[in-house]
Amino acid sequence: MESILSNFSSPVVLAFVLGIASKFVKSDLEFPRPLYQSISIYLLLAIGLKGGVELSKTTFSVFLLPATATLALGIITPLTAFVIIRYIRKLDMSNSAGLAAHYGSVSMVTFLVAISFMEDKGMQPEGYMPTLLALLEIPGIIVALMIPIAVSKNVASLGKALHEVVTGSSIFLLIGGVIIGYIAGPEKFGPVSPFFVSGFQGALFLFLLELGMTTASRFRDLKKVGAFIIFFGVFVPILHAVLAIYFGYWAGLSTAGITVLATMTSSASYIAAPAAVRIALPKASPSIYLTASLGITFPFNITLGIPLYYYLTVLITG
Amino acid sequence: MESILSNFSSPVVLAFVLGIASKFVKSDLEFPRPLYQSISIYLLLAIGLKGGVELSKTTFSVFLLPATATLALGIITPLTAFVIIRYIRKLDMSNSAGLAAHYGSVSMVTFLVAISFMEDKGMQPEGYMPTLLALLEIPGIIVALMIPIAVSKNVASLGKALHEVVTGSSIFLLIGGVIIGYIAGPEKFGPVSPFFVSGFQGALFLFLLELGMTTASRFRDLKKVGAFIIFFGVFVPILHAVLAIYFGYWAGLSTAGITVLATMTSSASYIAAPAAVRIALPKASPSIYLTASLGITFPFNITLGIPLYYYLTVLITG
Amino acid sequence: MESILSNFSSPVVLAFVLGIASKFVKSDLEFPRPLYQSISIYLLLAIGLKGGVELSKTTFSVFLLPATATLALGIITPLTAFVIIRYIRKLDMSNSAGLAAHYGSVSMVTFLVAISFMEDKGMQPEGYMPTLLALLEIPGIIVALMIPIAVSKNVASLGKALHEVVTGSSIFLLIGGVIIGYIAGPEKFGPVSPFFVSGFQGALFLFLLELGMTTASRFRDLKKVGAFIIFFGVFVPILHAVLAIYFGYWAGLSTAGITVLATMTSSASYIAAPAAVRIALPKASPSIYLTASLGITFPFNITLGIPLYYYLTVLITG
Amino acid sequence: MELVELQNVTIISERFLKDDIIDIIKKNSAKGYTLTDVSGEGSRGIRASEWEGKNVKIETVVSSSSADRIIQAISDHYFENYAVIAYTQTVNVVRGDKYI
Amino acid sequence: MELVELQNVTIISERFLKDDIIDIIKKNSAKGYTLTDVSGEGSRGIRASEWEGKNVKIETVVSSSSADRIIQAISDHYFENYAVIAYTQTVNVVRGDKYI
Amino acid sequence: MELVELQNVTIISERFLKDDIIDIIKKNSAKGYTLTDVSGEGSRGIRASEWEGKNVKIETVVSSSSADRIIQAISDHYFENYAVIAYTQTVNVVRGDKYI
Ligand SMILES: Nc1ncnc2c1ncn2[C@@H]1O[C@H](COP(=O)(O)O)[C@@H](O)[C@H]1O
Ligand SMILES: Nc1ncnc2c1ncn2[C@@H]1O[C@H](COP(=O)(O)O)[C@@H](O)[C@H]1O
Ligand SMILES: Nc1ncnc2c1ncn2[C@@H]1O[C@H](COP(=O)(O)O)[C@@H](O)[C@H]1O
Ligand code: NA
Ligand code: NA
Ligand code: NA
Repeated sequence: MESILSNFSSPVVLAFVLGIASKFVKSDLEFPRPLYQSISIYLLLAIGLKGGVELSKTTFSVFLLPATATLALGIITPLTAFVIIRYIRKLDMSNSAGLAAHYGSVSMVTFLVAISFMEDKGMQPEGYMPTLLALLEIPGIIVALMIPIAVSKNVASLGKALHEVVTGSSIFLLIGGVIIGYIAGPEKFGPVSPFFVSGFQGALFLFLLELGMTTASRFRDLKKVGAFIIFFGVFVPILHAVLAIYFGYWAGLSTAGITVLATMTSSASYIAAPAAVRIALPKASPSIYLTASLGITFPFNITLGIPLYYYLTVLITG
Repeated sequence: MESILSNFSSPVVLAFVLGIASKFVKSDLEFPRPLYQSISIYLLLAIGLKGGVELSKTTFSVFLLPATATLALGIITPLTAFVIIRYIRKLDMSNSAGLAAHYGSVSMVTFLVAISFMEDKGMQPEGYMPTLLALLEIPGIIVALMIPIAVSKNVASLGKALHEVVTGSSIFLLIGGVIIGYIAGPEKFGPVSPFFVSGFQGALFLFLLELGMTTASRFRDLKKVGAFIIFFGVFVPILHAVLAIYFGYWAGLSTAGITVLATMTSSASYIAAPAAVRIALPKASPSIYLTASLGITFPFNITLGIPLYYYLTVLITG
Repeated sequence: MESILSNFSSPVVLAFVLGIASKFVKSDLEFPRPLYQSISIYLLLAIGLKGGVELSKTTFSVFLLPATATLALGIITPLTAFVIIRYIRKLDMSNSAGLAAHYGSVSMVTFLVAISFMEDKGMQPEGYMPTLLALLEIPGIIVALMIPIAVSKNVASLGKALHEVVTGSSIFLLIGGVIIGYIAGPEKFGPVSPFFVSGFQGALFLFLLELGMTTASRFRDLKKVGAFIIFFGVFVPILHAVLAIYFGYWAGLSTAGITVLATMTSSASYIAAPAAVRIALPKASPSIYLTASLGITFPFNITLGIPLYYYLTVLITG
Repeated sequence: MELVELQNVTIISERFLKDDIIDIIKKNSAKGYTLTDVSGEGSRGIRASEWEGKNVKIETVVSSSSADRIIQAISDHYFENYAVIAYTQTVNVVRGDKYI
Repeated sequence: MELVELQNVTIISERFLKDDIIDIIKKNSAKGYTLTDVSGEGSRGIRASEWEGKNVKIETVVSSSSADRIIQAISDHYFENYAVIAYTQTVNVVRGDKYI
Repeated sequence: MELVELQNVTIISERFLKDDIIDIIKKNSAKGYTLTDVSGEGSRGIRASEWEGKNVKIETVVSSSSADRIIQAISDHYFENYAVIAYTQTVNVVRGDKYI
């Protein structure tokens, strides 16, 4: 409970609130798109590099179980999401698969907020978490896009969509950073690190300001999408988080590591997935999947979700 | 005197000169607009956050007198400016009120240059100065826009203009930063601070480079606006500074605090005011108010004004 | 040899490779142009400022010989490049002079990679190297543009081109930075330095990512320009480097200083020169000179060239 | 491919008028619009928006009757005090009925 | 100065269709094209591209026969599922023969 | 609302020609112009400006006589060596007399 309150007094969360506020008071504040792009390039590379450097210190065996758990989650979560939306809500195939792709993938920023939440508590998640993030981003989208085919419904230019998924800028920079960090190693990374390490939290602060603004402009669609989607956007993340907590526990992650894994599993993509879904499932409505992932799940996770998942982790694993 | 010279060898002032030079040698140097926007977002948040954190350590009582003095200045200065331009220069109502709005408000950058000027001298102004900056930015504009109404001259969409004033991005980010800094407090602010503190002077350096370029492109209008406006752009700031020195002294500010208060009172807005005036007083000519505030007062203040105000402060208060 | 390998594991070089890779996998990664512009402004100012501060500690006499050597190289190298391309390859006058202008000038980034290469080895080049960079950037272009006139072939708007050369943003910021750094000196520069020093390597990292992307889009022209240009783009740099090593040795530079001088002499401009050549020699084909300087010489230098020049420096001077 | 002949109304103005102009367009039954950041110079020379950096170009494809009403409204509201230019062009639109 | 009468085909669409549309244009013997970043609103309202920030405007000056083929291809491929508007205008082009 | 029929001259060129072209436009009594950052591809394929990133589109609404003179000047100066396209369109302009 108090960890929820303390989470609300964290600058990055407050920046997100400020971004939302700017839309409600109709401020003329505009966040330059190139700044937004620059910060995402920066954050993705920073995560990747840091992760890669850590990985270069990790023995493969240690990394094996967590990786397996993560991949498993990447295959299961889109299916659970799909089943719920398709057979409970009875949404059409395109929209159901589209949503599944979003909840099968991840949100980088949610991942980062989870990490600084743990660091605030003085706990360090495993150094290879960014690599797990990379592992979790892709499979979910692919699995989800396969569903319509599996049930023999043709998908517009799937090949193009898959290419988009695996070469999308976010995954490309993340993996690229991991590889560079891995090759360079701690010493070589030294001179570059001040830029990528000390500026990190500040960049995240600005990024959440922008996301607050984008999220706010999503709120107007909440009515349009209806109550079930709102429920879906809160319930499914919790479900996936619980799933991830068990998997992470099985894989032998630390409490911090499990909480972060739970958070990233529960998070919904709003960059990689939308791009791929727009190409492969043009009939799926962006106002449904973007409102769910960006308008509901994202704000829920960074405010209430993360403290909740931490609480559940302690409950289940402790 | 030597403090003027030393001011001229400060990097930020030199950056301003470099910006002016780039226009005179007709360099093809272009300062990307998104960078300009990004830096202002950064600077405003940085000031606000720093100020908010300081405020969280300040007892309200200490803050009361300075705040009162500042608000009083916010109401008086637009009137003095208006009277001078309207009844001495006999400029028409729209242009007079327009100018008054600019000299009733503040220039963030001038404020910052004043602060680093004091820090160069090894003096720290009060931590809550940014809050005073926020208090001083709005009232002056509102008072000035009221004048035409007071004398029953209709003002184009005043409501819209007022909304613009109070929700304008600069004031929104400044106050937003103060609130976040206040809530977060020193500890929580820790991780974010490297980004906002250590990068600060450098960002200011780039910002002044850009302002030098903009100022230079204002110079060509100097002839157009005529001698009185030029006189006005130097005399009124000094007048307002002297006023502020007495107010600040009365409020019990430190020498550094008084100098900074004097500088921000003397400064003229070139962001919040122009936007509001353009909406409320479309007949007021931008070449008059922008040339005065940006082409005359701004360069005067950051080069000669600040050392002068410091000198006067010592003279009057010491 | 192993210094080549170690060079390949340096983050900045890896960033360059990543940029190239992004084009080969057809990633949708886009590097916002304003970010590119911002980083070049940052890097040029940073080099200049640092160089100027160093210069303020240097006695003129020390600086005299290296400066002379550099100017000499600036006049000789465009001529050698011209002779080779014009009389061996028999390329037409416009294209030959165009290429000469590029190889007579310098590439800032190559210079920077050379410096961090030396720092990796724990060696510090002379502090006034940036000033030499400035000295070397201009003359080569001017000399090259003079050639067509010398042989009485009219040049489109030479005046405009020369103005472009001497006021071009890159040279303007570099020299401006040097002057500011020189005037401000170490103490005054203190507050600004964190921004310009600690962020430097990271900015360079991002910049090389972008250059990798641009370089890759040049590769498709390799066939078009033919084998000789490719040979030219590797051979001439080595030739110029060897020349520079002797000059630098004569001027009494340190091993690190000579290596950096050799690298910058061998490098080909892809910013100042293209702009000037486009104006003065519109008939010269950009696909020839940009492919040579950016598609061949630049990648060669930062990967194999720099270690080679270091090796040769040790060989010749040691 | 049946193309429908419609009017493309182009309005170039100071940036801060953007939202008001869009309202006018929508009120006059435009089905959509396209915005482009532009810069420029005109009879009024320097202006506040120059400081804000840019003008905005607003284009909307509408029936000629809507076009007239939009043009009318724009010139009534803005021509006296603000930096604005507005003109119409005839365009042949794919599935044009969609925009009437 | 002899000007040649040609068609300027304008296509405004979601950004991610850019490359495909350019292919279509080239296939139909366009000698070149010009891209502009734009934003906008239309009948389909909010869409993914809104998140990606912008639409793209693609203009190509071509012969009226190419224009017809391009228009045809665009409307066949994209009108059903994607956010697209396309229209043609008559323009008088300098050295117009270069673009036929 | 009386609209005046004028010519909208559009010139798309390499960025560095911008200032020269604006001079030409002003010399031929244009009352204003609008600039748009664009990118594109044409017969000349890759060029320096590609490295500089963008082309620029210059539009000016003028009388048809000015239009002719501008077009003439542009094609005399630039068509041989530089990447340029220029065309005119008839537009109906609000308060069009202002631009003659
Ligand atoms: N003759 C013209 N041709 C094209 N654009 C123009 C013209 N006149 C004005 N503009 C545009 O309209 C804006 C306002 O013009 P004005 O109201 O004349 O100051 C200018 O900044 C230009 O962008
Ligand atoms: N009537 C219109 N006039 C100008 N642009 C339009 C119009 N309708 C749509 N557009 C543009 O075409 C895009 C897609 O429109 P739509 O397919 O109707 O959603 C919009 O985002 C606008 O940029
Ligand atoms: N057919 C065309 N349609 C539209 N824009 C064109 C066309 N051809 C050329 N352009 C534009 O004009 C620029 C120069 O073309 P070019 O001189 O043919 O290389 C290109 O970069 C395009 O932006
Ligand atoms: Na997920
Ligand atoms: Na003031
Ligand atoms: Na060279």
